[in-house]
Amino acid sequence: MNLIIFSGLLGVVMMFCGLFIKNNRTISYIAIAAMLFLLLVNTIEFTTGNGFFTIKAAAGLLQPSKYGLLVNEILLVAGILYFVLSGRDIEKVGVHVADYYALIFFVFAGIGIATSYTSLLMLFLGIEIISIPLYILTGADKLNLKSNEASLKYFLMGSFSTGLMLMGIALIYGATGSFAVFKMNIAETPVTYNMVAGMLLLLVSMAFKVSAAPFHFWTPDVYDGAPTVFTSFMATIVKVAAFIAFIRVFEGSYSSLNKKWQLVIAIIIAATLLIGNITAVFQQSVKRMLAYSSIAQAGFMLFGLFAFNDLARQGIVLYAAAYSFATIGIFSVLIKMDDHTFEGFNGFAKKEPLLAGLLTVFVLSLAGIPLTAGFFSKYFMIAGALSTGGTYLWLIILAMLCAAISVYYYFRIIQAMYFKTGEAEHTAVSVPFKLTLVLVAVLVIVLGVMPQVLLQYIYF
Amino acid sequence: MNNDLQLAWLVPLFPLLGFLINGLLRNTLSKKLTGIIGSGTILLSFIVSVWMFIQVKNGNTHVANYFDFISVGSLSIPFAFQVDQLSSLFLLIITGVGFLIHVYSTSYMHEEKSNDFARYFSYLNLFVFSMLLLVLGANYVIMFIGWEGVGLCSYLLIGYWFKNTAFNNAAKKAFVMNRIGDLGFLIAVFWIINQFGTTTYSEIFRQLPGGVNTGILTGITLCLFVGAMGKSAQIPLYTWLPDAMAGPTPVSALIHAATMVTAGIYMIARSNIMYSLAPTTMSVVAVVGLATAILAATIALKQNDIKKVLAYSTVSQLGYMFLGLGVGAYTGSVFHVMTHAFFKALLFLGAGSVIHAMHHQQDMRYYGGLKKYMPVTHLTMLIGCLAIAGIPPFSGFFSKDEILVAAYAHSPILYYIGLGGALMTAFYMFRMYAMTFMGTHRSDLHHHHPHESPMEMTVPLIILAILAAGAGFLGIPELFKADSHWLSGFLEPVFKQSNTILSEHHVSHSTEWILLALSVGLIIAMIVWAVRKFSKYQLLEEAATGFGKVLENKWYVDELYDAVIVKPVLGLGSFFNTVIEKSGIDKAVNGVGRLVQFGSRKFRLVQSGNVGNYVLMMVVSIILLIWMVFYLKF
Amino acid sequence: MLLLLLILIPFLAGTLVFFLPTPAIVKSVAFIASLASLAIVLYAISLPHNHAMVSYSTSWIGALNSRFSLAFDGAGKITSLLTAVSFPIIFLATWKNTYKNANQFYGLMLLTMAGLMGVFLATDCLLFYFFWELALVPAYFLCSTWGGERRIPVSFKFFIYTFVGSLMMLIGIIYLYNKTPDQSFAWSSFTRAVLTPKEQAFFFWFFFVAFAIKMPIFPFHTWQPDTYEQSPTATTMVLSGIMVKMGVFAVIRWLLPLFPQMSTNMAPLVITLSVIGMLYASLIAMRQDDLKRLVAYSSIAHIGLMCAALFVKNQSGYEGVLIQMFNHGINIIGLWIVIDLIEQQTGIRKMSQLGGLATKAPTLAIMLVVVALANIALPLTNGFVGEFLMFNGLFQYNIWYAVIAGISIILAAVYTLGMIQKVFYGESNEALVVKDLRSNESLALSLIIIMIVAFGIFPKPLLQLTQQGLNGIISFAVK
Amino acid sequence: MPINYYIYLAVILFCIGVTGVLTRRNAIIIFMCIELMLNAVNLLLVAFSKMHHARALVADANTTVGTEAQLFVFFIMVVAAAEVSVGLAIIVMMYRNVHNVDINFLNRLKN
Amino acid sequence: MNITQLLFWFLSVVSVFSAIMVITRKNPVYSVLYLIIAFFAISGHYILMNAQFLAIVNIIVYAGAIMVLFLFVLMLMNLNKESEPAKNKYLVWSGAVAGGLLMFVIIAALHTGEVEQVNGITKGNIGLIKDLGVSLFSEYVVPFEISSILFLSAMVGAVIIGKKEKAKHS
Repeated sequence: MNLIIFSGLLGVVMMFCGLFIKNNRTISYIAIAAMLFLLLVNTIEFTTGNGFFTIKAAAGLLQPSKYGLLVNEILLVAGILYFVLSGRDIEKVGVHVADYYALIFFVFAGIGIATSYTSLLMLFLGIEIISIPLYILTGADKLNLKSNEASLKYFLMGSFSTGLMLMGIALIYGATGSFAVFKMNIAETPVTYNMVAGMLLLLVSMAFKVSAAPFHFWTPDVYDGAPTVFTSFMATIVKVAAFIAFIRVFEGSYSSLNKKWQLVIAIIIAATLLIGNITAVFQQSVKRMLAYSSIAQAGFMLFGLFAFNDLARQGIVLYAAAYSFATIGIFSVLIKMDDHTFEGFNGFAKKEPLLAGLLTVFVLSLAGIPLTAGFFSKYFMIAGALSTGGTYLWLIILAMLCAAISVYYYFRIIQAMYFKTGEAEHTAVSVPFKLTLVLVAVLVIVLGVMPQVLLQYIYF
Repeated sequence: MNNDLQLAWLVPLFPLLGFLINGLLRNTLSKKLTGIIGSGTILLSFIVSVWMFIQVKNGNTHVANYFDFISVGSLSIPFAFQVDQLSSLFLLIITGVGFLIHVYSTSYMHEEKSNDFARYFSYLNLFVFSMLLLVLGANYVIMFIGWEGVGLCSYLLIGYWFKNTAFNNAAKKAFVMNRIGDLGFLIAVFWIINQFGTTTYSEIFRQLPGGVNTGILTGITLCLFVGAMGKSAQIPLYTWLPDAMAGPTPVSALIHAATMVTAGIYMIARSNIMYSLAPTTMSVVAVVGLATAILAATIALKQNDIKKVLAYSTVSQLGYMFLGLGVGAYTGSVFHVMTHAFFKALLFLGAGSVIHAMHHQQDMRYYGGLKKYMPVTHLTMLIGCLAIAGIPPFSGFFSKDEILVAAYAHSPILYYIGLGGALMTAFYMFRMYAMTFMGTHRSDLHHHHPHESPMEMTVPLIILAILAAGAGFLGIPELFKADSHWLSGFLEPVFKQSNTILSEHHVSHSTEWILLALSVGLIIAMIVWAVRKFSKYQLLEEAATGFGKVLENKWYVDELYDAVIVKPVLGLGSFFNTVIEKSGIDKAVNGVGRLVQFGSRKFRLVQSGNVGNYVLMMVVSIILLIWMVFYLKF
Repeated sequence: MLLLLLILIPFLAGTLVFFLPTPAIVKSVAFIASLASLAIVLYAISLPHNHAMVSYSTSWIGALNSRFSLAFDGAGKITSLLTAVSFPIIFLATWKNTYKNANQFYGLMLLTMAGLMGVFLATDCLLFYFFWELALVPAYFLCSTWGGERRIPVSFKFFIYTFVGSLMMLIGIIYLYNKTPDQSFAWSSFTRAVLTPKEQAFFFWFFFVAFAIKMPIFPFHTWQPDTYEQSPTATTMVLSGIMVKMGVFAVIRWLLPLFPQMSTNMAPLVITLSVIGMLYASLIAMRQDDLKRLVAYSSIAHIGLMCAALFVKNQSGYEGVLIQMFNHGINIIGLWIVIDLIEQQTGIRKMSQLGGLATKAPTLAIMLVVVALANIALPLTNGFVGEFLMFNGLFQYNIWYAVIAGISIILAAVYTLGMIQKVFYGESNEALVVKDLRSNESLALSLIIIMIVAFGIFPKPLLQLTQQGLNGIISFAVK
Repeated sequence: MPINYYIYLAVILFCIGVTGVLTRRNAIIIFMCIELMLNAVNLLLVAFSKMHHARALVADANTTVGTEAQLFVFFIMVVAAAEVSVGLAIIVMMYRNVHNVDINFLNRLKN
Repeated sequence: MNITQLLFWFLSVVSVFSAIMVITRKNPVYSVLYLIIAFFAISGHYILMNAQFLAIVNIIVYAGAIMVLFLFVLMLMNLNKESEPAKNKYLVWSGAVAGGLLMFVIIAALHTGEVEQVNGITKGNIGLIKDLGVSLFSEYVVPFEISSILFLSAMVGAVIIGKKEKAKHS
């Protein structure tokens, strides 16, 4: 609750900052401070279990859970890192810097809803509050046709998927007579055809939001076209939030419909992994490659939905952290590069050994190499899936093969940086930037060596 | 443990020290010192061997355990030496002949640079060391160590002049062919371990007879025999030996005539009980031996290289030894090993002396009339030829006769064929003798001044000549004098068990007399023919034709092997390398990568950039999902 | 505690080295760290089997019930000894080589060492997997950065290939973990995992493929010749001397105890593959002109024998493999040192262009001959003992396997002697400038040769070392 | 009326909307079709709301069951209004840049 | 067939017909007008179901405000001609087929379900403004307030996107 209210308020504050403060840098600092404040209030709620506000009316609609709050924590940390690393670049997108920040804070309000809703109404509102600012941020670079195009595509397809979601919700309502998520639990309500069709449509629309194949088509284009700073935000924080929302929807209902859903989700996972990984292989632009890689990573995260057990829940948290941190790190460096293709990284290690080293850590994490957080996140996903039995072994093998394919394109960055010669042109980076990036890398490695640092909070 | 023979380790120790000193200090030692160390260590070994021989003769035999070489579970292979009649006899031959040849070498190799000279002696010492290990080993594994060790030294010495590619090829060929045999040996060792749980001779033989069924014994012995084929140059693995003549002549004398090549005979004699219990193998051994004897003899008839003649003669004589083993005349074979060691070493060293005199000219067609230039060499060579031809009372007569008579007792056909070989032996040896020493000299004397070799070379010749002439008296057949076969008596403990198993058939004295007379008569006739034919030999540049050509080209066996084995194997290698490896497996592996890239190129076309298409595909997916969930009964 | 040090010393030294300025200091630190590891290994070996100092366990990932536990058993002893012995020798032999960014090179080498030590010591399956990958990553960087012309695609293929295998193993690990009685990654729990025969048959291959690629076994070997050819020699030494032993080691430590029944059932297939690989690799080795590729293929042949001997499941085979792991590691490092010298001094690796080096570099020639002879398992060299035992094991399993595999002995002689002949013998090529050994190289080679001869004549210390841990394996293997 | 009729009607309208999205290229019309889809959903929700309400009335005359769906429809309208403002802004922005509202006109992002 | 049923059928036919017209008219302005008709028909359905509040809101917000906005934009862009270029024939057909198929599949899927015969669908007064208002400001005050964030962001967005930028930020 704290997060929703305060980030809404802070969004407004940021809007007004735009009016009164002309210095973009100051706005950025205020935004960072605001984000720290959000982290603080969320931490208070997380540790004490109580928000500052008790709203009786919210009882059936929002129910903050430890799990959701933990995810919020991660996302807020990621948000702070994102602001610190990419604040300068947000300033460069356009003139409405304060408004961009305001929109981002609104998105965080949406995230707060998405991680704590118990009613499909709130899910709908949360998703929309997340989506609408993103349509705008995507199109923030107004004179750039790519940005225009991405924005339009995102908006049209996003609205379309909203339509699908609403249809699904309506059908579910028809079957259960309620929007409460727990009502979807089949133990409470008999399975009807309405219900199944509704859940299917809901599944589809949520799959769209997390860019799971075959509903992923918007992702590469939008991520590619959007200003890189906002791609970074969308591909990490927003995506994770969408995942949490996705999982909350099906948490209650899923187990009872297990077998059928498992196959459906297995097919989606397989398609996502294959399309994401294979298409990424041939990309020339790192940005677009990262877009496909985010699809591929979504495939892995979907295992959490596939398995729905403790391991998978832990895995989702870990994955959220590992994936967000690493991707934010990579994007923050990518933004600084003049050339966003792989060739643009040629010889980077010679010019910026530290940045190259950190980038390597992030890339290794995304590839799931041990000693980085990426390994354990993948590990938990696979372990969760395997503990449901051996029926879907083919899927797991496929996932592993895809992980191997992912090494192919991730390592192209490493190859370009270290083994190829060239002049990697980039804008200069500040020392705080480097220090923050080091911090991110340390986080990635710590989670990769001792994941319990994070996992212990799930059940404490 | 208090047995004096525990000191058997001294015997191989000296050559090993010689090897190490000569090898490590090769750049600092003078040639003289090298020679002294090289020969001296062998002499010391010889002295110890003599001492041990006396001990053994007095009835003291011993198995000396030193340490566990390999010990795995129930299998324990000690590093142990066995000193008994057989091994002590071989020790004497090896160290004795070896010493003479070392001495001979100091002169023969004198032209080498000092570090090469030292290298030569270190190899030679290492060889003696390995050979001693082979003979002394108390189990098959130690024997195998020596077995491979001598092969290695043979390789190193054949390729001693390593700048010459042909010599290197000869060395490689020798090693590889030996390895083929070694594989057989190894398999046999494993089989023995499998059957007996040990490799120690005494423990194996204790379990025989009756411990293991005949079929398995046949297998084991055949595998061992494959090993012997390689080492002792029997069909089909004999072709390396003539090529091995690429090495320095003393090496040929020591390794490829006197000692190493007889390792196969030693090994079979050592395992005689197993062989006696496997009659099939015995027949195989006999037949292979005889066939080799004849084949090599025919080839020797037409060779012009003096060393090649001797090499084929060696192969042929080894064939006789195997014939002897095959018909159960173990003592005869060992006897022949001994006499052969003397006269063949003598012949080789003599040939070496000639070659030395002729400035490394080895083609007999350019010799002739050397009698007057090299009297000592001539005389000793003549004794050697008479010995090998089997003229009484030279040693070869006794030993070869013993084998042939035993073959006759086994089957007259073997005897007649063997006799044919013996006649050929007489013919080609005296062909060589006549071409070398008789007639007139056929090369340009202005450039070649044949001269008698120095004393370091002639003294060993003389000693060997004496031995070649007189050694036969160690085994006088019963025909002449009852119980006068000293060797038979000496070796009796070793072959006792076999002799009872085989229950020798004896040839009556009258038959034996007839056979003797027949063979000696025919051999003398052959000698006369050969001498008459070749003493007036004139150098003619005409190519041999017909059968002669086949013989000159060694029955085209090398070519056959090349076509049937070498080329196909190399071809297979190329095929694997280029086709299967590069275009097959690696292509397949890379193909997976390519497939992914190809898929990537195609997949990304789906991402057409067209929102309509995207939505269409989403809708189609939804339709499929609904259809799946509702209509697919899964 | 000692075991932790074995991993920590190279790890910390490796990290430290990254920040050191001059190559000389870097080399010294690396060398000292490797020597320290050697000293610790030797001390640890001298301790009694169940001494408190030679086992280590602390909690690691509570959520998964995975512990950071290390142990020092027979197979681990021999392989960690190999690692500890090899690295100082490698550093010594390449002391005079100059590498661009020496600090990174040595840092990565030490990190590889840490990973290898971890693989050999870990008794927790997850930890094992961790180190398994960890050894791979620095090796990849080493190959890719300091390798030959085609280093980037080649080392990448190497990485992906082995990575695929590892991932398969990871599936297997997770599956088995679910089937363990107490949901733990401990070796002892894994061996008690309850699997149906079908699962066994299935997951056996998941593990085996990973190990087979690492070893490598035909037909998973194609990464290897390229990688050896393209890697910097010091890395090639690590790869061929130690890293391929990871696969063999893993079969002993994990595969056989985990799938006792299946490893018996699958043995004919595995052994057949191995034997085919031996002959195949030997035949190809005969046709190689490039020294490095020749040695690479010879290594495939040797490893094939080890793999075959592992699956015959008798003591002779096991001990042969264990002892051969060490000896082959030493021998092949020796070979690489010689080849590196030749390449550095002449700039040529093609045998057809070399020749007559024995005249110019007699000491080098002799040392190569000794090492090469050990490589073809001549008696009284260390190679013999292992091969003898392995062939013996194979024979006890089935005579025909031994006979057919034995052909590779002959082929080994052909290509090894061919190599010696082409490189060292014959008329010397005047154009080639070759100096004989320098002090550091001759010291390294001498050490290797001393080990070759010493363990060839008196292999008992090694055999005793292996015997201790073997009882455990055998009891599982025949279960 | 049987609830099914409403379901069918809503689905038909919804699918007409989908078809419109699929077949048209004018961004504004596509957007309108999406609005049509939303309206179909609204209709369905109201129908369900009445259905559940009627079912609940049997037990309790003062029941408020069904309110939530109608409010949901209200929120859908709210969101739709917000969406329209943003969507039209985006379309206008694009039109300003390229003077076209054809969705296929801008096609730089692909593959 | 009573009057309710008659009205139901009438409104259904009108709504479906105008919906089809929306997607088939070449001239966007016609589409907008047909869409408004469709919205009116749907509002009629609401009234039929005694959901008066929604019926009014639908007409005011949708048919009134939103559609006028559309129309306004269309006029602004001068798109009132049949300016839409012909879409790829196959794509149009496949789109139509896919849409039809989706309908078919969903209806078929739902058809197999048990038919809920709800009599007296017009009964009850939850659709009245008063009831909904009470509910909205008590139980549903949280989403109500939260939707203000939505509007804020839409507003900010419209400003960001709509405001003419002088020049691209250097």
